[in-house]
Amino acid sequence: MSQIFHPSANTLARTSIAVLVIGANLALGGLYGFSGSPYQTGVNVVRTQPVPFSHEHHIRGVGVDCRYCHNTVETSASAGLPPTYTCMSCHSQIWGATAMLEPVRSSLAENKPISWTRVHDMPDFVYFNHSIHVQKGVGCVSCHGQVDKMPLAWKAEPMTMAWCLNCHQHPEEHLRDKRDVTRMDLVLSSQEQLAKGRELVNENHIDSDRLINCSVCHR
Amino acid sequence: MSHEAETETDAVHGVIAEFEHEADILAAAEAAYAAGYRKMDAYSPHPVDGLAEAMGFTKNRVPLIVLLGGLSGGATGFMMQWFSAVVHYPIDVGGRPLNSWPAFVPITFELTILFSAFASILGMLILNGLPKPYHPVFNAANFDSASSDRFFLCIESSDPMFETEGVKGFLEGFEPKSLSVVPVESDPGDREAEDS
Amino acid sequence: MHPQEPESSSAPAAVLAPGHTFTTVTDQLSDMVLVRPYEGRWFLCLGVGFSLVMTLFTAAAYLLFQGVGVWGIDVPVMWGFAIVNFVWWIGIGHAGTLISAILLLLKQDWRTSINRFSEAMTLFAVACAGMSPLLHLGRPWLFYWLMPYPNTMGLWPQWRSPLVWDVFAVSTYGTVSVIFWYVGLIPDLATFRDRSKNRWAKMGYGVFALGWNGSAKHWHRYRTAYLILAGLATPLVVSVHSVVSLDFAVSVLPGWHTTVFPPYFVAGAIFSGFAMVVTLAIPFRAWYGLYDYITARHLDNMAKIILATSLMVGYGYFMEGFMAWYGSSSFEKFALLYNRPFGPYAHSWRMMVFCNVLAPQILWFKWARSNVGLLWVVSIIVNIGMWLERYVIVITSLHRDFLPSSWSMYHGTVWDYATYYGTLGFFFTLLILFIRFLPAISITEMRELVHKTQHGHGRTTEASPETGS
Amino acid sequence: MSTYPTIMIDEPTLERLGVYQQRALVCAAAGLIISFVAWLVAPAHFYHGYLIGFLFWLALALGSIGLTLLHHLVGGSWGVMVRRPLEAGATLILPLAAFFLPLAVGVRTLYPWAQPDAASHEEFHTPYLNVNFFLLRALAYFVFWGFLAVIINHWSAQQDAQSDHGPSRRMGAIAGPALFLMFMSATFAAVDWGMSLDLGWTSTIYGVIYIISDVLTTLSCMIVVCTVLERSKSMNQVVTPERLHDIGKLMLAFTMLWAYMSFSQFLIIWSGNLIEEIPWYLRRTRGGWELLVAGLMIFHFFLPFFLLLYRDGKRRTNYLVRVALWILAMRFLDLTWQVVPSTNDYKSPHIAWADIFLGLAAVVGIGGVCVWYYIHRIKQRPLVPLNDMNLVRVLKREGGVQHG
Repeated sequence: MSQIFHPSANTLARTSIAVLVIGANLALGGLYGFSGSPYQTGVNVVRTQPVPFSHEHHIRGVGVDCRYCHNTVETSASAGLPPTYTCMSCHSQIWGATAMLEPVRSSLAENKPISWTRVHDMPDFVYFNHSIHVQKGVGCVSCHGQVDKMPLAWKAEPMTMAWCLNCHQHPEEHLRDKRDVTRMDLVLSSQEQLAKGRELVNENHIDSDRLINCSVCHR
Repeated sequence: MSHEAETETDAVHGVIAEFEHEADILAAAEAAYAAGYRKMDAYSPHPVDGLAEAMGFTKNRVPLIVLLGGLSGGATGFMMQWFSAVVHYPIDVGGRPLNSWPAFVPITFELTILFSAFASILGMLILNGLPKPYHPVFNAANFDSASSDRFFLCIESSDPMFETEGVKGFLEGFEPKSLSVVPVESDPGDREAEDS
Repeated sequence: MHPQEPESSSAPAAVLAPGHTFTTVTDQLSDMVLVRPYEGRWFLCLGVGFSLVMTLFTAAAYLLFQGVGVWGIDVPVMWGFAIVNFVWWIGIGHAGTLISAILLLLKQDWRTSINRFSEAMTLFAVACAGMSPLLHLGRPWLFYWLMPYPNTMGLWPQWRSPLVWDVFAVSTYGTVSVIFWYVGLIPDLATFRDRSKNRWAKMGYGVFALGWNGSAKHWHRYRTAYLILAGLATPLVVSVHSVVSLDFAVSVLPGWHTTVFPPYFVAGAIFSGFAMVVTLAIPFRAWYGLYDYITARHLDNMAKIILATSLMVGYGYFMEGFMAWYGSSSFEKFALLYNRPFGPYAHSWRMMVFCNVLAPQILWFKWARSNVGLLWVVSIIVNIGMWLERYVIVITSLHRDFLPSSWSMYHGTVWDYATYYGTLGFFFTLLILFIRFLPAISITEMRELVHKTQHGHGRTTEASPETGS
Repeated sequence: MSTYPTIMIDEPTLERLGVYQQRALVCAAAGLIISFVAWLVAPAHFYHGYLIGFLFWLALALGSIGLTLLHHLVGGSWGVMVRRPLEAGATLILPLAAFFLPLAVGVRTLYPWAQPDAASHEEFHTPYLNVNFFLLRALAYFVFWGFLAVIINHWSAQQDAQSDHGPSRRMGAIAGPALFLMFMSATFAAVDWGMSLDLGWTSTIYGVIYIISDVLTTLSCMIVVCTVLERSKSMNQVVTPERLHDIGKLMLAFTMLWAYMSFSQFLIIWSGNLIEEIPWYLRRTRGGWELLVAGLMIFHFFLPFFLLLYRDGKRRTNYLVRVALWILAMRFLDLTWQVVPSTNDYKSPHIAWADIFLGLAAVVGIGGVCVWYYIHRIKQRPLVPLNDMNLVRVLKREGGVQHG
């Protein structure tokens, strides 16, 4: 007798094939979803800092300009993290004795910089330069999000290569006048933005064909 | 299968005749078709020329499926390359045009073949209703040798003209090596390898 | 018919020894797996193969630990054994599909007893071939970057690069070869399912036989699908080695950039593939006593194909040299007319010419083709020669850079050799397992051949020879 | 002796062939007179056109010799049908040797390396390309091809007269080496007569492409011949669907091979983009020629490819012959594309209509003579070589299948 299998084997065979195919697709889809998720990119994940520094308070509340603290952003690759002296220029006068600012004071006393937790960490093979972006009219908000609404800082954008390329391929969607670079509240309709952006692309001599060359970011 | 088995425990799948030579089964199949039987199938250890045709089976959709598979493969291959090189990330590589179609030909070709090959095997298996590890015909006596050196012709009970004794008599006329009635459900005792 | 015509003395020998019936071929070929006891020498072969696999694993582990620097590659010879082995293996992998597909389309009966075996050989050779470039990546776990998928880098493979064509060509070839091999196996698996005594074996073969019952309607679609697969595999097999040749030819290096490369590589692949089939088929038929199935006719035909493809390969060598001489590029002249025959790697080039062009010329003679031992030796010489050919192509073109200050020499390190011998072991291990557990000769097609020979050669035209009941 | 009686061409067919011969002579006269006038008026244009015509028909002669040898080597049922037509095709090498003479006269006009101002291209001077050696090689080719054409026919005639297989066994013995030498000589001929039109250009696949094209031309011509002969009495038993199917499959295979080889050459040169090579394509893809390239891709490959995929069509002469005639027309265009633009300046490209017209005239003129001579040869012998060793075996096996 050559009947080896129970009739249910037919259903079993088909179901298992379907499960394999669907399962493989789900697994690949899951991996893909994971690669773009906050677990992988760190977007919207609040970083704990030695001092609970609030960008929201300083920008929105006090009205400090970005460049007051990140003062090399227009001239060098790094935007610059303020030395303790910068903090103390105000905090020696106000809130000077709060427990919250104890690490700042001890940093000054011991002459040791505060060790902040990095929020944006580019890989070493990327040569990112803040100054060129600022000079050509990329607003802080384009990459860092509405920092003025962040009580504690987090990454607003994934900073993946595809994300960088998006702007390098279509810079006109993000450019603004240089005087508006640090503005957090500038809102333009998409048509206005495109018109403005195209104008600035010409004015600032931005060649988006060359912006996507490998050697622009990887040297 | 199972619902049939539930309704009638001793339901009959069909009557099967065993032959030793290709010529005999060809003659029997032709005669059965001529006699008006339509629901039947022949089983052989290797393909026999004209056997399927003798039972009135001529519609073969496999080539059409393969053609569609190939066309979709070629289109996928070229569009994938064109989209990524021209639309999504246009970049000048060594002065070659964005739409470097000569360079896109090899992959377009490979995907045409790949999709066609998938279409041919999937088309063949699906049209054949495989995989189907359980089939009533395996219940037939000596059916083991259908994959070695014997030829079987089964006239199935779903045929409107089917009537066990009549079909038996009909097949008897071709002097088969053996003749038996195939039950839909196997005798559990015989299912030696069932595992549960 | 032709009653007066005597059977010519030089008529080709049969592709299947006379006297076989459906029953005898089914019994003999399935007993090779189902009944034959496990032998000591089988375990010995498995052990030797497996120890080489362990060598491969060791070499690969060391490579991953240390980086590709453990191989002999360096500027300017960045491609070394990995590419040589890749091309060599993929070339060997061509005979299977060629025998199965092209000879099927050409209705050559003599394919039947060697096709399954060569198809398996193809699969294993492609697996070995695929390993080389993957290891050469240095970071093989990132291999999926070669595939197009929407990724966080916004990048796509470079479609203008032949290396990407290669990824598609080789993976398509591997996939289609598996499909072709498996489709061919289905009816034989059903035979095994019905004939094995062991309950677990029955279940195992039964699962993969997919419930094949030999229905005439199924056979009808099956045959169509199989022929179509053969029709698809034929241009595929040509395209694959052409694409491999384009890895070299679309660059502008003298010795690589030449238009004859695609057909010449395809000829070389068939050449080495048939050589490997002969190398394996001769001991295989001796071991299993398959003289009825792999007959003198098979060996003779394969020898003729080896000879023909040897001439084509020779034509390729000649045209490269001739065009360098005829043309006006001094770089071509240097590479092909001086560096290869007289440069530091002249010994490799000369041995290559001997192995690939001169040695096979002996197959012009019928006595040489019918001398099994000699044929076996020639086939091994060809295998060596084809490895050397790739070595010559890869190394001699690279080691003389356009910039003479970069000139240097290349030698494989112990890890190069360990990896190479390891892939050989991997290949033989899989082959040994295949022979043991699957039908190495297609039983179904052999039954068809029985049918054909019974009716074709007029030996037993009237009645089938089985004893009547 | 055999299932087939000795098949000679029957009377009505002979008559029709006679009519064809007369028409061929008229064509020959017309084509050759136009060519002659062109030679007097505009020799440079004439030579281009004439070379097209010469290479077009040479393909049939070389392909016939090659396929005959191939059939002696591998056998196959299709040979029953086309062996005699192929043998007759091989003899065309004799008139074609005469037709080479104008080219020998015009070497210095036609080939840039032989022109008086070629001294300015010193880097292209090779010992290979000089007029005397060129003519010597041409002589050698024709002697070798002529020799093969003669023994192919001579031994085949001997075989007809005797039942012992001596001549066909002899033929089988030399077929392998002869085929190899054919391959080499045809390669060199292609280099000499075609490739050297473009100064300094090299392509190692060029000879192979020419050989593939020769076989394609020959197979197509054989279909035309079979269509004509099929109407002759008892020949319709020889021209069977199976054999037509085989030839049709070969046509399909060689159409694909032509595309494969041509595309490989293009892809490699296009990717390399080297100054030594790319001008060949630049000359041939500008100023209107790009339309011809697109046409060749579609009509020399895709159209015949899909037409020949159709299985039932390959089994009928009236379907197959249309595809064959179409392929022959495409062969003319392909040769035109290879030959005419060789003098094109790719900075100011143009289509040389005069050369193309003269090419057509040469194809008709030389073709007229070739067709006349071909019919003359084929009328003389039985249409099936009965005693051939391979064919006897084939017929026997087929007989077995039919009666088995």
